[in-house]
Amino acid sequence: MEFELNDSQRRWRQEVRDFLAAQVPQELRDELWQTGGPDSPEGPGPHLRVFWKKLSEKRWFGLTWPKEYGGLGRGAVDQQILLTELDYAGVPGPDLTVTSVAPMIMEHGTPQNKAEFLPGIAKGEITAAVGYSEPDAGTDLASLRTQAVLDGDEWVINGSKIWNSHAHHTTHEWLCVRTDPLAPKHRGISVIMVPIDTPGIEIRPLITWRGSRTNEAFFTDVRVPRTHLIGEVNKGWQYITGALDLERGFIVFDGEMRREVDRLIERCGTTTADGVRLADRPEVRRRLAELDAGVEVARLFALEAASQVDEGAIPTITLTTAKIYTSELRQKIADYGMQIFGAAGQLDRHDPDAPLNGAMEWLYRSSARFRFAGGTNEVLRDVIAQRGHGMPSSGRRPSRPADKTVADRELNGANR
Amino acid sequence: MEFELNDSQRRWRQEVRDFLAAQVPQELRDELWQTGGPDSPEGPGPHLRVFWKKLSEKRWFGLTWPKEYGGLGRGAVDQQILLTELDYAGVPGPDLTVTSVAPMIMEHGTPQNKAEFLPGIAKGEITAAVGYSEPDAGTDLASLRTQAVLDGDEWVINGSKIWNSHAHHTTHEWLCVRTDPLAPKHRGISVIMVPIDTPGIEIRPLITWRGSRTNEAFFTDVRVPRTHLIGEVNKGWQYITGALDLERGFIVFDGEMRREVDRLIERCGTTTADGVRLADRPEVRRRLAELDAGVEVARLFALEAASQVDEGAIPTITLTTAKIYTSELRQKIADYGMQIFGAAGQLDRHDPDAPLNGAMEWLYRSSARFRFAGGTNEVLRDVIAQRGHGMPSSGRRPSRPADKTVADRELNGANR
Amino acid sequence: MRITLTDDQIELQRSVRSLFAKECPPELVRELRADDTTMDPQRLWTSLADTGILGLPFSEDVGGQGAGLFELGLVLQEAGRVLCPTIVYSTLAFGITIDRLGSPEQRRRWLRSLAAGELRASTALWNPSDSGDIRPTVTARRDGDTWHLAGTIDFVQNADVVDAVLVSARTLPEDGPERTLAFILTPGQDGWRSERHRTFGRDIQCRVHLDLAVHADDDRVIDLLDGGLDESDLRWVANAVTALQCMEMVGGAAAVLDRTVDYVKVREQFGRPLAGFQAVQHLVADAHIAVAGARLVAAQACWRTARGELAEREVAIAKLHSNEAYKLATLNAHQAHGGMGYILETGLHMWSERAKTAELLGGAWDTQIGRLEQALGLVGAPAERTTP
Amino acid sequence: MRITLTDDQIELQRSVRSLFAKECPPELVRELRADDTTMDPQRLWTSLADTGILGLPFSEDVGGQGAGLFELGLVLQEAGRVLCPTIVYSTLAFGITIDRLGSPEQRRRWLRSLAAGELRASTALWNPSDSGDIRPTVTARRDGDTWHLAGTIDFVQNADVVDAVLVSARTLPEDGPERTLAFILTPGQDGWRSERHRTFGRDIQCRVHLDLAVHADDDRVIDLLDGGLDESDLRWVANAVTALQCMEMVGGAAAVLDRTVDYVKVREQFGRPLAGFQAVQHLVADAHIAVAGARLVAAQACWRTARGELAEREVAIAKLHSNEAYKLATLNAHQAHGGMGYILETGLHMWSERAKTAELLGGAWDTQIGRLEQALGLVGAPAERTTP
Repeated sequence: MEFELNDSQRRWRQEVRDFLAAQVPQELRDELWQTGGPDSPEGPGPHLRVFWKKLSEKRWFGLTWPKEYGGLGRGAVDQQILLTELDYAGVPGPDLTVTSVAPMIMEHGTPQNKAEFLPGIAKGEITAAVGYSEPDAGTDLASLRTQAVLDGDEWVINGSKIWNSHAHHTTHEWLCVRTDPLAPKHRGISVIMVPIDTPGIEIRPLITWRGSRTNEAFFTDVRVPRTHLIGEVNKGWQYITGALDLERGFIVFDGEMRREVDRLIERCGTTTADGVRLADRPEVRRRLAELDAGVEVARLFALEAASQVDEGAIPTITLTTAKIYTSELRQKIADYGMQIFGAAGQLDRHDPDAPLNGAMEWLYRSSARFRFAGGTNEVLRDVIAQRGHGMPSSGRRPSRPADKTVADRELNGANR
Repeated sequence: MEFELNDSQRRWRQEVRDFLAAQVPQELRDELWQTGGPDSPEGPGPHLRVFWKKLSEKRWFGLTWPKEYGGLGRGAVDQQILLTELDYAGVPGPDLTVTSVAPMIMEHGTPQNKAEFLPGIAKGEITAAVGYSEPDAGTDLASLRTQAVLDGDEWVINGSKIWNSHAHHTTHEWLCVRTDPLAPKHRGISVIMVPIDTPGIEIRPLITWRGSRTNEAFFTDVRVPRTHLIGEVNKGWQYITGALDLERGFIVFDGEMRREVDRLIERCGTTTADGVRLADRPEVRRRLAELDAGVEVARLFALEAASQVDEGAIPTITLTTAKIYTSELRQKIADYGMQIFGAAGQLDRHDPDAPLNGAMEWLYRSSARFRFAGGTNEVLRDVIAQRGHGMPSSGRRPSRPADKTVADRELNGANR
Repeated sequence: MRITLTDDQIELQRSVRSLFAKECPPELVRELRADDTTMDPQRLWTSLADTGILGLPFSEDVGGQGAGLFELGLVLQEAGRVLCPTIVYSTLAFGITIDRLGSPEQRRRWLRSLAAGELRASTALWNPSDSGDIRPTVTARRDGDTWHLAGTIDFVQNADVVDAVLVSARTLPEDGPERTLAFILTPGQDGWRSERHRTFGRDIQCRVHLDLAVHADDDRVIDLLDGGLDESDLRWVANAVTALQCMEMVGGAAAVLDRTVDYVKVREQFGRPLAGFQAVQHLVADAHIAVAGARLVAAQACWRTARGELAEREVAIAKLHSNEAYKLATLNAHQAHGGMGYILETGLHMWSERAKTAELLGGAWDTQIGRLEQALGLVGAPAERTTP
Repeated sequence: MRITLTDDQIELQRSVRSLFAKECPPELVRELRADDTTMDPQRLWTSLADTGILGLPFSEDVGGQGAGLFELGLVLQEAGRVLCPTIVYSTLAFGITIDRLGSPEQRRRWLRSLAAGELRASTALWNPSDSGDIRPTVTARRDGDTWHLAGTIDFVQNADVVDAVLVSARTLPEDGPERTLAFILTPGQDGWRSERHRTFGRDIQCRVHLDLAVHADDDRVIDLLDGGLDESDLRWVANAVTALQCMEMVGGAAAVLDRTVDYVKVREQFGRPLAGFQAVQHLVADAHIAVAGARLVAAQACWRTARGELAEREVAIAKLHSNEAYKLATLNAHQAHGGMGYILETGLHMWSERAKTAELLGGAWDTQIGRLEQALGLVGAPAERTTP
């Protein structure tokens, strides 16, 4: 067990930092702050596209991909270092296309799937919106009803998706569809890669509390080549449940929280209110210390999960634990971060007086989402109890045997 | 709506205080502190018995009973004032026999039941241990298996009870038994008053974390007269579920918590550690203020429930809410109360250096119980959701129609 | 002591609830949040005047109904449910202050027009981040027949859309013993400059700069004792208004809770309504517990200030618990609603923002704890206080 | 960076777990809690010596195994699971201190007998309520060839049943520059008086009075630099021992969690196992989350102090989260067990008490937060600190 970066990891972190120092100009920061990032209603701005191009030229999109797919074959801890630095810097890095879709294609795709999609994803030329949820299903993904029927050499797709983020600017839909309506609900699902410009697709915006855009997507007689089905037919559920574990990993980074707590500490050390330095108020100090300790726990959760991946394990329980912990911590940071500044805490980024440029009120609005997205924290607590501790299903879904081996190893911090 | 005692209530409170000042001598306090109270392994001590005798002579045991049963016919707010003062003074007042058993007899008992038991209860000469839970049932009372079979003019009882507190010193068992094994489980239950010295009863001690004694009770061919059955046969479930609402009210008093927070505030204002008054540590001040605010909420919950009773309502939701709130608050008080004194916080009452005579560590041990006893807080949260807000049963027990009228009135603070 | 509503109070609550349901629907609230609005809900305003609500707590000789502030609290609880525009609150705060501190002429003039629905107003009498802090940030200098004011006041609600703003100011040593006075200013008068903030909750809060040219004639000066305002009077006003704010917050929290319950009863997941999941029931129960407690302490604070008590401890406790309950109700609502509560379309965020804004205005957790510490006598020498 | 155990570490963990299961069963723990015990678990002690665990972190030339303190931490995590008697911890704390601060002769003498299982010991080197506070409460005066000690030390673990207690003391001005030394005292020697406290957790903690007649000859004086002990050395010892304590706490918490899961799987209510209720699952999940986090920060603190780092921030965070996780695991266990966990018969209370005792010893929440504030540079001038 090692809690310190080794020399190679330290050099890697430095390389990332140097890259960010050089490639994140003020214009990019301004653009991100004005628009709110790639899922803004306008989609990624020009500066962000330039930045992404540079990231892909570095082949950092495919950092952990095997070399045969154009990746660099690096480990999960290295990826964690990259993502944390990007998160700290506040610039969006690889999206789900790279971190979730591509690995699924590598693991389960046909040779044609791989040849057709992976090079483009590596270059950032193919991006996919993830189409899982449906209006009537929500967290219960397996109840999806969007249907794909084979007609000759084409799949004909009808149905709709919700929370279809990024679909207004991606090139493809990574679409979960029902391909066998008669099979038990988990057994009749497949994944199809659908070019977004295929006729019959309509994307309608939904604007969220944090100002981002997500979408409803409607599919009417959408036809795609048979070969766009990923891997084997009716195996989609097993592909995507694996991916959801990975996806969960992508929202536990401590980079943003670390930055915000650092900024709060710095700000409270220099700002005075009514003649008293904010950090000299014992209640402010106390809360900052609590938040700092929380972010440290979050950091270690992420690194533990990455270490487990590097040992060849799928760190379901660690990631699930981390997702719950970090989403609740994020809300605490924002909640208290606003309070520190009193009435000024409610000022948004458009007000020149907004403390920290309105970062806390924005974090407050954005943080609500983390508790329910990527699996609600309630369902994830069930996962900890059931998969981590072998407790029985409470009847919500088919009970699965307790994966006691996984749990034991993770609880001991030993995962090999 | 009135948040201040009126003149009559103020006079009543003063009367209670005067009584307690005169009738709670140091010897009683010492006895209580040494033994832990009436549910100590030794049962109530001699000083406590003297005190109870005086209480019963005042007819304060039957304070809210109708005059026809020897009561004083006073209201619930008056009772709340009495109980809170007793609780603050740390002397046990009327027990469940008076507050729960007797009202059930009054409401549901036969004329013979009333004549046989009520006068003795009023005088403190009849006391009952409440025998509801069974070893295999726990919170699920309705699954009880202790059976009573009519044999001529006698009930013959066989079975066992657990958490049978006070049975080692009471005169009777207030026993829930199954009288119709073929009926649906809620429909075949009756209540029988069983003299504790009836042959065939064995009481075995269970010592709890807080040092009190509770019991297992075993009934083997125990025979009691047919007339000891309370009210009608097979109606017991409806009697006791009404009583449980009342019982819940008996553990929400803020008196003890108020006293402990008052003592902490006083102590922290006068004690110095390392040259600094404890109250001058901002973190101590903050927590005391939080706890004080919590106790104020608890106080108002209790008074609201009492006011609702005085308006003729059964304040189920208010009492349920208060039970959860106060049991969790109590634990917070004890938890932090121990921390204030650092290492000395772990000293128990037998150590001369124990701060506040070891009150906090005792409160810590005793507080764990309040969260699960009298209905676990988890089940009670279900009650709030289901009975207070008409949410459906999650299948644990027969669903009941949402009592929307009650909920509406209580949520509005209007209960008439 | 009887902590239940009287028949009259229940009747008031019911009639006001249906009035607000009709006159202050979500569409109105959403519309008023748009940028550059004047926040002037004309129809709502008219019915509040017509039904006597604007004049509810004032005596009949000035056009009021002669009910107490506690009854007003019950009304504001209902107003809070529907996110009533803040101009209603700021106008009533103005009225309450005039009622307590104004001369008979001032009371007649201002309260009568307020009750008649002809006046919109606001106040700037305490630190917006701490209603326990009534130190003025404006100075007043006497110049001949008038007073000249200078200074900046921040987070003044609705300052650029009202007819009058009541501002407290401290006199200078050259004008005799230093004292606090209050002035009724007209927004836009000479020397008045205001900027609208961009707030989280999309309500109107302004920073107002007053320079020496701002003047107020004597009929605009509030000086009940003719020697400066009494500190305890100002504190009472701040506490009474804060207690009313708590009633508003509790109403909002209860509405969010109801809305959440309604949603989870119809929304199905995994083949059954969300409402059937124990974890969802506990999200509701936790919010219920918090709201039930806050409702009691808010009502107590309102009842006590309505009787004229300062109720420092009770007001601090009320704000403390109202802050947390409203916030918890909204956050648990988001959790129960999932994505459906996160898109602007469904409007839940309007309550979430209101909860957080209301928490900050008047003082959040730390501030109320500090007030409570003082009320409990936990604070030793003032030098040890690190917050003002 | 790789936050997973190595094969060797896993093997160590497994073998130690089975050793403790065999040699430290609940019956032994229960028996040792009885009043007037000497807390001397002879058989356990012998196997800890025989398997090399007592000498685990010490170098081979003094009879140890040459493993690191982190490996010891893994062992103590297992010890924590079974509520290992505190004499094991206090003896190891003595050894760790001698190893860091003792002369070569002292290391040989004391560590050799410790590793061989021939020595029980304890330390009194920091404020029992705050391991960050290493100011001695005892003074040392030089008198001829010996030192005379005076003062009171409180909450000394196992003081009246061990062979040696290592006590820090401050020299007086008349003996040259004031400095801190440590002394190996023999309980019961002349001038030593001790009283046993009555503690919540039924372990042995004593108040020890030293009067001037207590003396220590030079071979009993710990003075590594021959000019007083370095403050950072003492701080390191305190932090290393605190980090090990956190490992113990995390082990105890994990054991309580396992026990709870086992119980709810077999206990039925309303016709199905408690484990099937979502609320019960969430009690378990909440404890899991807290323990999982505490395990990481405890391991990090232990790993860093084992490398010789002071790790002030990491130790404070570790204790902060270990305190809360252990407590939460026990309180949620009580909630899941109901009455069955509340009677002494089932023994759950032994973990609950240990959790709370461990929280207080070394410093509870406020204390750790204070240390963390300082480590983060949030604290301005020292005068502003109200806790020492």
